[in-house]
Amino acid sequence: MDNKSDDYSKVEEDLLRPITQTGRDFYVTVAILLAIISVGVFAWIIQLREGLGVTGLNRPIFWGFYITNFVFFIGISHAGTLISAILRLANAEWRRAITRSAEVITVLVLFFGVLNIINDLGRPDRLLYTIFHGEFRSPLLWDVVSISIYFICSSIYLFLPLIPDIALMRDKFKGTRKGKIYRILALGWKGTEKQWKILGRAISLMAVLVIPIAVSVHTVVSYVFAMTIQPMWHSTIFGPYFVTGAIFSGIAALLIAMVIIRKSCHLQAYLKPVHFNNLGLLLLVMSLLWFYFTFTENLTSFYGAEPSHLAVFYAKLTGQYAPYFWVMVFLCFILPVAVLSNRKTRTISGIFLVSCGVIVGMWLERYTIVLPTLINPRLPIERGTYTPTWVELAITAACFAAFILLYILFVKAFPIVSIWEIKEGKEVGVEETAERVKSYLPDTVFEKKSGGLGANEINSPSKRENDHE
Amino acid sequence: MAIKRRDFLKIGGGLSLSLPLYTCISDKSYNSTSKSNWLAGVEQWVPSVCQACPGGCGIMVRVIDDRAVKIEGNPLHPLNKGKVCPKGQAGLQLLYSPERVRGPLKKVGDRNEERWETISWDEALNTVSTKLQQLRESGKSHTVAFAGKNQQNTTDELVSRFFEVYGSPNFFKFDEWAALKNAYFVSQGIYDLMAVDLKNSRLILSFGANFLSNWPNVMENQRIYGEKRAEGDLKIIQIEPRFSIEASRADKWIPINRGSEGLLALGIASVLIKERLFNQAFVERFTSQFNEFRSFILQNISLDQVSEMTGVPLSSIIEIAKEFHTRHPAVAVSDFNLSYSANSLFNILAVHSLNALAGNIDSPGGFLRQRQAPVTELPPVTLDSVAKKALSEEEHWGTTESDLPLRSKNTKDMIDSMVNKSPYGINCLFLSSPGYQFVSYIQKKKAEILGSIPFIVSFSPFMDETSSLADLILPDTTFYEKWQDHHSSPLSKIPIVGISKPVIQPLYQSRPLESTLLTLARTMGEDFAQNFPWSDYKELLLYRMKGLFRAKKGSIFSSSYEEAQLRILEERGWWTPQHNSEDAFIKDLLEKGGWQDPSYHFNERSFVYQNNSQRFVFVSSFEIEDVGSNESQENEDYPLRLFLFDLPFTSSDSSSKNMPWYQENLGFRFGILWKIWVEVNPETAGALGIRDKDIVWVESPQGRIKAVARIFPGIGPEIVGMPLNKTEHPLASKGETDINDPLHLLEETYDERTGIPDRMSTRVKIYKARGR
Amino acid sequence: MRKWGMVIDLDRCTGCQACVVACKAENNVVFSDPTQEETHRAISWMSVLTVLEGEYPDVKESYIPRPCMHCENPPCVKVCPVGATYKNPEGIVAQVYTRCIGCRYCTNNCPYTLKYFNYYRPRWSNEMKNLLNPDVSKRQVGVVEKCSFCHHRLQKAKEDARFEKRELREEDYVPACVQTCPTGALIFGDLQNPKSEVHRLSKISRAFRLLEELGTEPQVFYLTEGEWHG
Amino acid sequence: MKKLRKPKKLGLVLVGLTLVVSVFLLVILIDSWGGITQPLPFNHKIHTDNGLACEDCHPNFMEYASSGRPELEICASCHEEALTESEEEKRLMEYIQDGNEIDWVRLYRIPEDVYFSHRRHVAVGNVECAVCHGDIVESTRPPSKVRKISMEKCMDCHEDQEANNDCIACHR
Repeated sequence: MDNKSDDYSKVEEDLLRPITQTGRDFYVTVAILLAIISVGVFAWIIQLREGLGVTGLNRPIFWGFYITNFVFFIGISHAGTLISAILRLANAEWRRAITRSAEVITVLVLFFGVLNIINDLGRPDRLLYTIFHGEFRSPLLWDVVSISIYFICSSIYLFLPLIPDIALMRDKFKGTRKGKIYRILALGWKGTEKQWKILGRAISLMAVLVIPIAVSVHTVVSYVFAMTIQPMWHSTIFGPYFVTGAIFSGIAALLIAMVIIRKSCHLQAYLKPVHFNNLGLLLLVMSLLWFYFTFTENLTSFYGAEPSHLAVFYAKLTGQYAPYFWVMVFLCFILPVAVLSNRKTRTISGIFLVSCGVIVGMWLERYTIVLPTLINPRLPIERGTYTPTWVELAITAACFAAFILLYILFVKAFPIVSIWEIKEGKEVGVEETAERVKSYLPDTVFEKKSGGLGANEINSPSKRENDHE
Repeated sequence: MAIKRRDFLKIGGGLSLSLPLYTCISDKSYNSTSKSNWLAGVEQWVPSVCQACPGGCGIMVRVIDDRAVKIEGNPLHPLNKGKVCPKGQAGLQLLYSPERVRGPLKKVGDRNEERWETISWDEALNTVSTKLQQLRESGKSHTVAFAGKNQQNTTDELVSRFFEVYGSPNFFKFDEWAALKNAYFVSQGIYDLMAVDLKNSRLILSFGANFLSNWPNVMENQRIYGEKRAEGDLKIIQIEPRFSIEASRADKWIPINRGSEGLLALGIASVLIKERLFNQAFVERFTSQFNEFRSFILQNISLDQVSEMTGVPLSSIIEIAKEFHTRHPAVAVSDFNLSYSANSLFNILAVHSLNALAGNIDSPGGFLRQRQAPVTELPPVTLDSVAKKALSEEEHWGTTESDLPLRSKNTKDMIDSMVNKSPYGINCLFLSSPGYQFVSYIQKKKAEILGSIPFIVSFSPFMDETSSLADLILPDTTFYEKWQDHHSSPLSKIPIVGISKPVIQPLYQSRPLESTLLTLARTMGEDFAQNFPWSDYKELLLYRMKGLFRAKKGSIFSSSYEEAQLRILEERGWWTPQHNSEDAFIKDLLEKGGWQDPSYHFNERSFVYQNNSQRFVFVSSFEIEDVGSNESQENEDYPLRLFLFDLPFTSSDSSSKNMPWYQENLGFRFGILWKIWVEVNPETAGALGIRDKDIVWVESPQGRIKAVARIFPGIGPEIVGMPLNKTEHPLASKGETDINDPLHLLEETYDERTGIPDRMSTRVKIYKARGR
Repeated sequence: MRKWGMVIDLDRCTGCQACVVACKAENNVVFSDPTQEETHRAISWMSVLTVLEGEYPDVKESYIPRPCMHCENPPCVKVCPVGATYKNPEGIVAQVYTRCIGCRYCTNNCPYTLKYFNYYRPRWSNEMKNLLNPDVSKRQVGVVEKCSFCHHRLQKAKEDARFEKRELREEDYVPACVQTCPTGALIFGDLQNPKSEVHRLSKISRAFRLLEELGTEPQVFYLTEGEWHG
Repeated sequence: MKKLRKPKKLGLVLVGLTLVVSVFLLVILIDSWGGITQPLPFNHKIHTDNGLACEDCHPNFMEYASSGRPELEICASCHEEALTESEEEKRLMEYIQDGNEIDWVRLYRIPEDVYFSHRRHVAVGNVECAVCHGDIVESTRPPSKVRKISMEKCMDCHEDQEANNDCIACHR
């Protein structure tokens, strides 16, 4: 037992280190981010005062950077909750170290998705009209509803598994002001049997609930485009296409976050190559799936050869937006497949590189969905061009910076790797997995070699199992 | 430490969020809770006459609490029948232009600079009056000159009367139709325009005529076009180097080498004569010198040569000629566009000879002559000895010696003789909206004019090019703020007199030119003043209008039904009075907006042919070389020819600069709002490596200007087209817009006969400009 | 109920722009400036589109005046999240500026790209504020606007008719563009009334509608003899 | 050190918060102030008791959108000479003698985007003045507050009267 608690104190120490210790790098990073944010805030103030005239938007390019950001950020948000929920439900043991960092992304990034939409409004002061005077036939209102629900659910889903860890920190920081906050947040968690049971159930319930909501969110985001009658927006596959893209970019974002956390918080022992390998493979699968959708979508438009669709198609593939498009194809398909399908290059740094590429590529994908259609409206007489102004760039940069800042602050305030889940993994997971693996195999294997593979584990029940019985 | 930062962020964030949100939410200027906007809301419709162009359409202005809010057409006005053109629609921007001069201004300091001092009307009028009296006393009254625009109204009479009494022959009006008037003078003895009866005509053979966009009676022509297109009984052949609006509306566009329109007309004439497709009865009865004309044609005109020189295929020439004969009545029309070339008079005479060949003069669907409206003539002036002596002085511009009887006064000669002080120097110059051509010319000569004329007074209601010359500005009102009459352009067949009522009181400290002149007249001594016995201009105007009642002709504007009845009666010699007294007549006149006489009397020979022979005179004294003279020297450095064209409704004045609503639509065919563009043939552009919408320099030996290149298949490969009178700024001021005025590119060449500037022979090159 | 609609005879149109300017003057649409040209933000509810075809010297050009189509099945109305744009019972697709949140979803879903967005506060000089029509709002920043068939004129016409205790006549209500069109290319009226000119013209063989295949059922009909390639 | 710092930090937060709150309060305060004083304390009751009808002073409401404010001329037509000895009338007489229009302050304010026509309501819809203007004819002193008219009230009345409830009937 002593040995074990030593183990745990090591785990606790490792995982709480980012909270207890603050290095110079932290301040430098925060300062830089704050600088970027303040430029963005300045730009935003200007935009609020002057109206959207300070952006590069025009007629007929009514949507630009902000909407791209919106779709992109909502996409990223799928990283977290969806992946974590799927992995939880699938009982994938390797999930334990990564779920939280994933869930945080969801909650934080959703906020910036919404912020970009508000930012895009000509009259942000009338935002609440969507509630007071909402017309439910508009897909934009579906968005409002589904994103709000998603935000609430994923916040709960983030918070629930956080409770035991908060309680741990409450105990750790007793007496300080920090401790007081943790005490409030811990909601009186004492770690009783009943509480664990409720928590377990709640987490499972939320995991089940969150998956359809997450899928619906990005489907509905895609509907914003798909429900119009504009060429190459009005597409039936936009729902699954967007969801795929969302998960794809989400995984990439998660991987980047993991790599950075691993490095900066010295969690090499927790975030192991196997995690990266597994997620990397998932990324590869999503890349292929994404390419399939992209291919289908564009081929259909090309083959149908409706003039208005073709105009958009060519703007994308050979015209003004071709550079973006082909960079996107390279970053989202060629590079990932090349790197990830090879075991030798599927290293942490390789995966980091690919993930960064995918993030950029997926942003470009949103951009090449939003803009080519807008510059080529159906009436062939009207044509437009779009160049973002510094205001849009600054606000976009500030969104990214603010997201990173909030993420860092989260890491500063809460353990980014779930402590209790790691503990649980050791105590329950190992056995359960053995049991499960055993259940996959034909019974004959065990009959021949009695007391073989899993016998030891079964005979050494964990503390919690003991409590159970 | 970390917490402190966070707190700071919170506070800062909170503040930075709340402030902009507040500024955004409380959109103060758009929540009208300000206390001073208590409006009575009284709405009126005031009938008036639009004078944004020489057309004089009837308008109804919606006035709410002394604010003019919207212009609509006066449905009773026979010219526009309730319709208004874009320029007229934008008219209120003229009225409420921020460029309006607020009151009399005196230039202080250097004359080349524009530093102004506000003075009172008394002081301003005193200055002018003293100046005028001094000059008159020293026997130099003839050294006072007036330059204004050509307008058909009583103001014109008043101004010329003023200068006649004062004793100055130098009353100058720029007239862009002068070449046409000269041509009619040569052929029919009328120094005036002829009306074209488009309504009854079945073929319009237009030699570059902008009858749908730049004639003073555009609104009439537009309406007729609409009606006839709906009926399907109209054919238009547009012969022009550039695919103009008219060309785009025509059934056939025939590009032609610039300046050779007259030759094509002669080519057509030669087909008509050779094939005997002309109206022999008419030619015998109503024309003279036909035999000379025929032998000239037969000897000198070879169709192959015509085809080669004009660039029009032989088959087209023959086809046009046949069509011109078969689709009777057909008219061959041309306008001031033809006069902007060195051989303008020939071109116009040649075109007009086609009408004589077809017998389309004084016949339905042909060329008619408008009867003057019977307004009361002003009483004869009594001149004192000073005036009599001064009026015998030579006018300040002579007509150029010519073999033809011409009557033209031209801008160039006038300004040149002023600058050169020959035969005498001008001591005082009055400027009152003298027109675009004039303005652009005086701008070129600004320094010389300032050097040679010691005192210049501008009446311009806006800060513009003329006011930059002036020593004193006596701001006129716009036409919305004063009494005015307007007589329809002689291009319409019926006489119309529109009455322009002040729609609102004069804004700021501006005063109508007319009342300024009447006031001045009163300061010039008893003898002088007795020639101007009217207490104000309105009185003078109504005095003239009473003639309409006494004439026992026509009627006040009425519904088209009543109008048709009246016409039928009148053409049979009947007329019934509608009003029993002058006062009742005047009251009704002011209410309905004007008077018209819808009847037209044909076959009044002495009225249509006022020359000695009372016949149409064919002119054949041209050299063929003269005809093709437009071929300016080939020049390797400047391989392209510049074609300047008037934008719709812009001709002859610069007031449109103050109408941003209207200006921004002039480039609609090229997707351009404000920039100046240059039209380039795709082939030429390809050879020069110029792409659509590139910014290019257009350079002539005179200078270069920046423009947006638009690839345009409606212009020949050797020509580039540029618009005139396009401003680049919505509220043009301080000469900003003139930097890119294509007139700067023109070489100074003129039609030797009429002195009209030639805007066809300048050669240019274009090349890409770096940057924007 | 009436169904207001417009017929535009392209064969009559001379592209003179009177309708465009009349519209701006009637509806307080601010004029553009060179910056707006640069940034493609000029607003013009009625605009004359041009289609130029052919090569020198065989060139053809069509002028197509384009107001709001006031579709029977308007794509813009469907997507508005706050009901700021809606189809009124008399067939006018209306825009309520004070309700609009400026999301520009409707502008993107309009296949005719004829909705406009106020990127700035309208810049009227103090002098020119005098000519603003009190029947139509001054525009706010950040809202979408478009042709309204001059619906304020309809309200006025109804008011007048009721004041005079009579039925509204068709000719009582004409938008500013139609009223000023010099060639009579624009014709306005009640499409439901079988006796009306617009009803008759909308049924003749020269009639077509823009992007008819989209099923938006525009209430603006075009007439032309020739073929129009859109 | 630590002990000293804490209140400082707290103070900073508090100052920040109060700043934000006070800015908002100020804004709300200024916006809803709306207190008005008329140049003259006009007594509606005296005038109506003396047999004046609404249209005698507000001449336009049957014909135009605006009802029209009483112009000095109208006042002067009765008050040729002082009719009473009241202080208010003395001031009115000064206005009349100087020929200065009285700058009456608007009581009813309608948002800029609403088109309201008196003619439409009174002449066409036969709405009594009192329906919107309450018992102002009975008042002896001018109201001191700007009346904002709420859309709900308009809508309720329109529904009751089965008047047009289309947005664009009122929103311009």
